[in-house]
Amino acid sequence: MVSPSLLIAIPLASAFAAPLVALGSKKLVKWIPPLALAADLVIGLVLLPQVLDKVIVVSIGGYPPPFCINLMVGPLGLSLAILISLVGLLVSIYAMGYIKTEPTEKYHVLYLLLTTGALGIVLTGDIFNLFVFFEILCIASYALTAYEKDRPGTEAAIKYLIQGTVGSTFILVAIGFLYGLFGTLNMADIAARVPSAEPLHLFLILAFFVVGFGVEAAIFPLNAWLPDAHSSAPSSVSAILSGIAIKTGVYAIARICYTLMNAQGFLVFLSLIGVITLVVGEIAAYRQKGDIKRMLAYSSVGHIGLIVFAIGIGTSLGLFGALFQLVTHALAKCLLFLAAGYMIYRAGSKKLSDIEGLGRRMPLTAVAFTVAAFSLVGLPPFAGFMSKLSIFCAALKTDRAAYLGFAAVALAATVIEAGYFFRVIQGLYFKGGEKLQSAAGVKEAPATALIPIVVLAGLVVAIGVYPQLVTDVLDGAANELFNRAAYISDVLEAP
Amino acid sequence: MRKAVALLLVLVVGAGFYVVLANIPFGVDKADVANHYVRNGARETGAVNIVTAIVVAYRGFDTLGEVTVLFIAAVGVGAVLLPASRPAAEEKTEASLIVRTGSRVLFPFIILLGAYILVHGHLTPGGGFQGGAVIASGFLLLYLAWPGQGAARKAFSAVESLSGLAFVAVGILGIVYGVGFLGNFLPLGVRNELLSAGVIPIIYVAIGLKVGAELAGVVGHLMERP
Amino acid sequence: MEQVANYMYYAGGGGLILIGLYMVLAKTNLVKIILGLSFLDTGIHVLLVAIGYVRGRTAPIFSEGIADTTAVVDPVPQALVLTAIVIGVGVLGLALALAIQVYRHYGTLDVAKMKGLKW
Amino acid sequence: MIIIEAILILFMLVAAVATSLFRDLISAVVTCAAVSLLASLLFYLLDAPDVAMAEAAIGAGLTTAMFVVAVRKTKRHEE
Repeated sequence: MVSPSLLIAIPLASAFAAPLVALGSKKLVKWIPPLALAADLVIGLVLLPQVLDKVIVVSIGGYPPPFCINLMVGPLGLSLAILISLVGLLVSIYAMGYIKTEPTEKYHVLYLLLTTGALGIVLTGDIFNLFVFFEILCIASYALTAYEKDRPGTEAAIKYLIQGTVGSTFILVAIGFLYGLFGTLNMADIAARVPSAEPLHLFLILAFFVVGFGVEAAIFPLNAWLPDAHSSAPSSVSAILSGIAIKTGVYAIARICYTLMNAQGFLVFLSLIGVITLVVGEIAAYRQKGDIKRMLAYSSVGHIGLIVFAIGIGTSLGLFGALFQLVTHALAKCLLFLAAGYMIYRAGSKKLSDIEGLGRRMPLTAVAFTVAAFSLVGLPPFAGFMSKLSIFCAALKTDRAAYLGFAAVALAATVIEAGYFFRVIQGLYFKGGEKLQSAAGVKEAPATALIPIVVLAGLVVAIGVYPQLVTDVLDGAANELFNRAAYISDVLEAP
Repeated sequence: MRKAVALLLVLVVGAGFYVVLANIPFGVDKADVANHYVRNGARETGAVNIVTAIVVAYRGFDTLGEVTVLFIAAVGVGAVLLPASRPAAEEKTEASLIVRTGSRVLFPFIILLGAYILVHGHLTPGGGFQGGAVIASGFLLLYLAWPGQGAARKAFSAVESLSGLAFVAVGILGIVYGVGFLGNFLPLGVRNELLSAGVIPIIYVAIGLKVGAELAGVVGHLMERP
Repeated sequence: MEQVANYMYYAGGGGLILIGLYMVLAKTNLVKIILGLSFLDTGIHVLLVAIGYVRGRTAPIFSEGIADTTAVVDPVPQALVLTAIVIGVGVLGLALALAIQVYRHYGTLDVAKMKGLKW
Repeated sequence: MIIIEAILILFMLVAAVATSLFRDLISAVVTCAAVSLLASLLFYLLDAPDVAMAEAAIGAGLTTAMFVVAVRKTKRHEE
């Protein structure tokens, strides 16, 4: 049996070894992230059947759980870890050819550590350890946002850093308060003691947590950094930030609301925040007529809103929908940024008007872009249709007026979303014919970019046609999140 | 306008602090899990400094994550700043004779003090972070005395890598010996002796070297780049 | 007096956090904002250590000559703060590097004067 | 004893406010170092010698050096 702690140890060790490798040959460093993440993907897939049967609780340091940090490798943690390794692997393959600014060896180290941080967040069972991995993720993303060393990137990074650090402060304050009230840091142990505390204090601590993680998850009104950071960073970084980094914030909020705090009364409020975020994000994306990456970034804000709304529904079905949407959005948005990255590179501009007509010059990239866009809008037979459908079903099944209203608003937002994505796709295929004569040099993306793009497009279609690929696992994951008594006993009564 | 909004937000947050903190009595024992560490820490880990026992043994995973944060900061500072152009670095004026002589005399002692602090982490206050910070300030002195000398950048990154790998390797050896990642697989030895407490001194020396090299790297990057 | 003695450390730590928060929100100079971030860190550290303090006990170190049964303060927050200090210095280093880079691009540290992207 | 502690805390807060008021950034950085140093004293009084050492070495020492370097490479006065 492989130890799940290797999921984190392998990428960490590879990242530490990278500077040594760079002393020998800088060219070799770009192979490290794909190899490490591929190893993680394999370990994750090997562990999956076992974990679906029974969760694995790993004590790090060899002492029983409340006294040391433990990894909680349940269906939720492991399925997200597999998603992170998969997306991370594909984006790292893309980056092998895409990243040309020096010092490239530093880019690859930072990138690998960003994914390691995300892996740690989803696997850990200790609230302070979660904070530490969260900081790893955040600091790596600040540095990567500024990687191009150009004007917008640097400015976006400092904005992101300031807001993110204030957010981290709130998280740390909340952890301190939790420790002051309960005298323990293990999430299961805290969860077991939560009923003894006063609701007001719990609400305030929860509010600090939501504000703190909300900055990274970009829920309204804490999303000011996101459009700048995601549009100014290199496209491979935008892909991983939109695909993975903001999802970890959402995961942390869900974990804290459900497992840690059992905050049933807070959920309607969470849904409301989600719907507002959704509407704000989609409207802002619709108004972006210039910069394609900015449009995609705002669309990410909208989808985060949808996921948060689904988390707030508060039923097992709602959580299932939220996780499903999280997976499909991660795949599709990652694909969109990767495809857009090479279109921008070939066209030499981020302007929507300048990438018009590229559909004929870069057929595969453009088709993949279209697939991902249709999936995000929620057209059958793509993956996004199934996930959106399950969210709306969950909202309708609650039979509560508030959720029905929210669902109606969310549907309207989807229409807005369809509007701006169709505009781009129309431009891609049916416009800019005269400009193309001059842009004869524009050709298809290279193989290192096409492999991840085609694989992601294939996954989006495959999940849409055959949702059972993921639904069983996600069902287990939603149950893990919903059934906190089982979580507590799994950790505290581990042998 | 900006200031008024800021003040309002600060007041709201302050009110939140007040409400929660009023319920956490000061100076009263509310520790729960901590009592286990206090009662059994010295026996279970062999380290008489319980803070060290927690930082390295019970919560060693946090520490691994945290040296990673510093590693990212060192790499990131190098990645976001423009590369140093050689001529600009040489133009800098050398520091005065007093600074140069003083740092030449002081440097070995600072490194010695840092090494002492980080080696005795499990016995006395101090340890890897503190010792590493002291070592880094020794290198800060060198940077001040000889600006633009580049103080062996490659050696720093090699030390960083090797000590980080040593940390992870000790962790994985724990798995091999069947005590779990970062578990202790060495004999605890005699209390209060330098070579006791199992893997704690090894890990803390690795942390100290790593933290020292990383902090020196961050400061060095900031000082050298244009 | 009793009340002061009970809450002064909380007030110190919390007050430092609030001053830092105000600096981050209200100042426009980048170095001042980063100084505010450093206060946020220091404030939390004071707050956490104060939460773990127990009156009339000693530091959690059982050196030679100190019995194992000696009552000591809570060591966990101290361990957390050690970790948090090092994380904080990493963030500050990166923030200052970015501030230097911003100055190279804009020739100013005033965030209100940066027009590249909307604040 | 309580009086001394209270005065230290008060000094710390005053230094923090002074940091936010100084127009000269080097002065602001120096008062920030004073805040760290006073915090490190408080840690010592709170029976946390490990933290006190780390805060003095990292917070008051290295962080201040980094701030001074950054201010020297940019602008010294807040406008």
